[in-house]
Amino acid sequence: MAKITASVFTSHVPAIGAAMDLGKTQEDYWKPLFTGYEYSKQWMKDNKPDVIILVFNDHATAFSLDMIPTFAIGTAAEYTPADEGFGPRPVPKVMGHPDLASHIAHSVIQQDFDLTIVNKMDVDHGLTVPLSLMCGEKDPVKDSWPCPVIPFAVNVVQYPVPSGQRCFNLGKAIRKAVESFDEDLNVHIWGTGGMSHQLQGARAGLINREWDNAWLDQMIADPVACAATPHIDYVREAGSEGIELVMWLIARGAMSDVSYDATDLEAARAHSVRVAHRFYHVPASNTAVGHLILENN
Amino acid sequence: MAKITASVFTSHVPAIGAAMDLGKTQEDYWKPLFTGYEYSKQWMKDNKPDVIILVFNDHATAFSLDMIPTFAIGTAAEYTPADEGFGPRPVPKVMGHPDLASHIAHSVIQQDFDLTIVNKMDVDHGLTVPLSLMCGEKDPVKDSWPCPVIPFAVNVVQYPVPSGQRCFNLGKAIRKAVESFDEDLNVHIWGTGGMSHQLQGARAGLINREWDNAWLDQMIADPVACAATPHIDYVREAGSEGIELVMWLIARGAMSDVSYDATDLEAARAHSVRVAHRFYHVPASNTAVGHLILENN
Amino acid sequence: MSLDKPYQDIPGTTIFDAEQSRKGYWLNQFCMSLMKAENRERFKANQRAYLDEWAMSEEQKQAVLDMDLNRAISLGGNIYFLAKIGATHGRSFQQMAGSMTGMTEEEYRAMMISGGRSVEGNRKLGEDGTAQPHRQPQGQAGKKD
Amino acid sequence: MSLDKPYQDIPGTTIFDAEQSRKGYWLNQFCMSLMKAENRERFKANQRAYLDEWAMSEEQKQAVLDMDLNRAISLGGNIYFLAKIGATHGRSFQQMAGSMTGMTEEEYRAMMISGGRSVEGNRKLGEDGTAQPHRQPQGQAGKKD
Ligand SMILES: [Fe+3]
Ligand SMILES: [Fe+3]
Repeated sequence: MAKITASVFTSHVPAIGAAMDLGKTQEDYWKPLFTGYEYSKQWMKDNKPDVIILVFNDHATAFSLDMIPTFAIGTAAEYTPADEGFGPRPVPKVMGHPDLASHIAHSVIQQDFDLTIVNKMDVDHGLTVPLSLMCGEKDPVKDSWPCPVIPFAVNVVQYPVPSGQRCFNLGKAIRKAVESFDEDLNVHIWGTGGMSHQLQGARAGLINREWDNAWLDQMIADPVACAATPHIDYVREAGSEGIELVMWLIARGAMSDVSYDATDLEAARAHSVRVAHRFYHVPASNTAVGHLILENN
Repeated sequence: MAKITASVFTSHVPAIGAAMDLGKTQEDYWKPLFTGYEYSKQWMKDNKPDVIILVFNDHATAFSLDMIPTFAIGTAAEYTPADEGFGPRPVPKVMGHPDLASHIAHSVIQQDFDLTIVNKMDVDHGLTVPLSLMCGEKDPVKDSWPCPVIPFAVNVVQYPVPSGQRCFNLGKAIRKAVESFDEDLNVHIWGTGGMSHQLQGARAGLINREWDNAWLDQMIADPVACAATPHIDYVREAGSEGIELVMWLIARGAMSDVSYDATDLEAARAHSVRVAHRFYHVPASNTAVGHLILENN
Repeated sequence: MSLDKPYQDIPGTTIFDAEQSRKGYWLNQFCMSLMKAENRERFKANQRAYLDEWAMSEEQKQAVLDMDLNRAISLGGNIYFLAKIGATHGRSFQQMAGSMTGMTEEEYRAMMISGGRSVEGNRKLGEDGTAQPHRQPQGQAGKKD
Repeated sequence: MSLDKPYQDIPGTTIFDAEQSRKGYWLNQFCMSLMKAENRERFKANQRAYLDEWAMSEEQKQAVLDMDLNRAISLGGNIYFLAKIGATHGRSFQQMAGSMTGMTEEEYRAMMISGGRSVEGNRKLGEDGTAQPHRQPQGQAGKKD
């Protein structure tokens, strides 16, 4: 049986990717940020997953206004890093896991989540920056990422975006799907984006350290309450692009201490999550960077 | 306030479009079929809607395997009839209703339906054949369809497809959305596809007149029970392509005698639907043609 | 995978699920390309050369060249995609559907006019309806002499 | 439309909803075209001519030529789409975001390094934070002499 053993949460700021690609990680501006991920890179080696379900949002890269899926799961064999306007990032291709991805799609759609299935998608910084942060610099040709990745894209660009509650429930459905996959696989689920940031208008540059950390505390300790955070709170408190945080709730909802339905209540009560690592830093470009690793106990 | 006043149900067999486009409607083979829609054309004139929400499925036309949305709503200003391999059908362009469509998308996504929003889509026989049947022959240049249309596409091609129950619940959500639109609009909702047919394999040509009519009886009189029809029943009893019938449940779920939530229970009980017209014919090409017009009382 | 796939016991029926879709990805994408008039012309002018532009298996290409739709479906093709090949050759949906049964065009058409294929005996594998494997091919077109 | 849009009372913030999206459709699709290197070259060689290929309003074109992102957003642009124009000109996301505040690049960068813009006074229109309309432009870049 496949099993989700850990969740990873991290911001996915494009400038972080650029800093890595241009060898700037030891500069004064960037050093404190990358220091916060030293633990994580070792942790990835010590806890190598067989597959990562990587929840991210596309930033007007693979999806134009022609078609905007609320939730899209990638079932392709591979994904090319996208040209976002500067040329593609010099990182390895992302290999998919069509079997598990199709299985999840099948199961989650039958649990009444109306996914879009995607077989062709270039992946932007939303997906590749978290991989770089957790796995370190990789040569685009000689190296590869440590394992296959299932891209799971959430619309947080054009309103209405899905609610935190919907995302949290989706996480539960994904865990249920993973646990019904026959093959023994160690699966990680990553929630990316956030934390507080606003990239537009007179309010650009908004950062809310207090709110971010209170939200993180609650997401760890009382995810059910955190999932109920109204949509407007994200925008008002964490900036218009802070809404990306709803994606973290998908990963959180997939942990074993959250019951996915009535049959799972007892089991969920018996589980707890362990905070393996937590890090917060301001700024990376316009953004507050948050990072968390949770392990299922 | 906008209001759904009627629902129309009809098969959307491509050969019906071809028969109309080639002037064959009076031939022996086709005459009985088109006679069954005489009432409907007059009814359309007498009950002209301001907008039609037209539920259909794309048949590998606008959506390839690159991206397969479970539910997609068109918010564009217009849609071009597609070239499905014979050249486009000689019928007028389909004008959209971006305001109402965007409003429905907004409301329905907030009711936890994970729609894909589509702004560019050629529409195939699934959408244009029902328009032709209900409105008669139209010159592609000199004529136009009687009103704007909101295309609502459902994946019934690649499994898993949404369940009948999910479709029925979506219909409720669409009604709620329409009724919260400020402008006074007379809205029709059409469910298309079906009835029994199978287009593949040694079982091609399957028709199940008894099952079709029993399902129709139940859909009219007891839609809640009909919505619970298990997915496998459609395939086994009505053929692999008979699964298209789940789309009829979206239109049925949007009628006033179905309560959309607890606040609407009393109101729904006070409503009934009137069967304005019912017609069934075998065959059109490979398919059993069913047709129904329901009015809200 | 332990997903419930209750649709696998129906005779003469292949459900196009994610597994089939993956198998048939390039076959179906090739079919999509035939929605453009210029591609239809190129395909008709030299089918083999056009097929060789696609990452399809040799078996898939042969099924297309032979217009063997049952074979194409078993190799991951979906009927709505495959229909574009038929359209390119000017064949109707009824001709294509009929070709999968072993009947001649006339036989299939006659079956449809007289009410279509009965569901009796065709609900599950192991019954004795016309669509069961032991009764193929059904008509004169598929008979070897 | 009587939909609840509670996000309209936040200062200096435009939420990209269906209404904005419709207004900005061609502006944003133009931006998407800049994801191809050859289009970036053509755009840079003659911005006006390239813009004239798109069904954009004259105001939208002018906002692009002026790199006036606030204006572009009010005309339906979305920042993730508009960022492609910045990328084409070699500007970072920080430079683009900063340009909307009236600050110089140095001022904005300094604000971010010292912890970013405070939310205090910036939650709702009518408070007195730095993002409120009556306090624009915020920095030296936007000051007229
Ligand atoms: Fe992001
Ligand atoms: Fe159909």
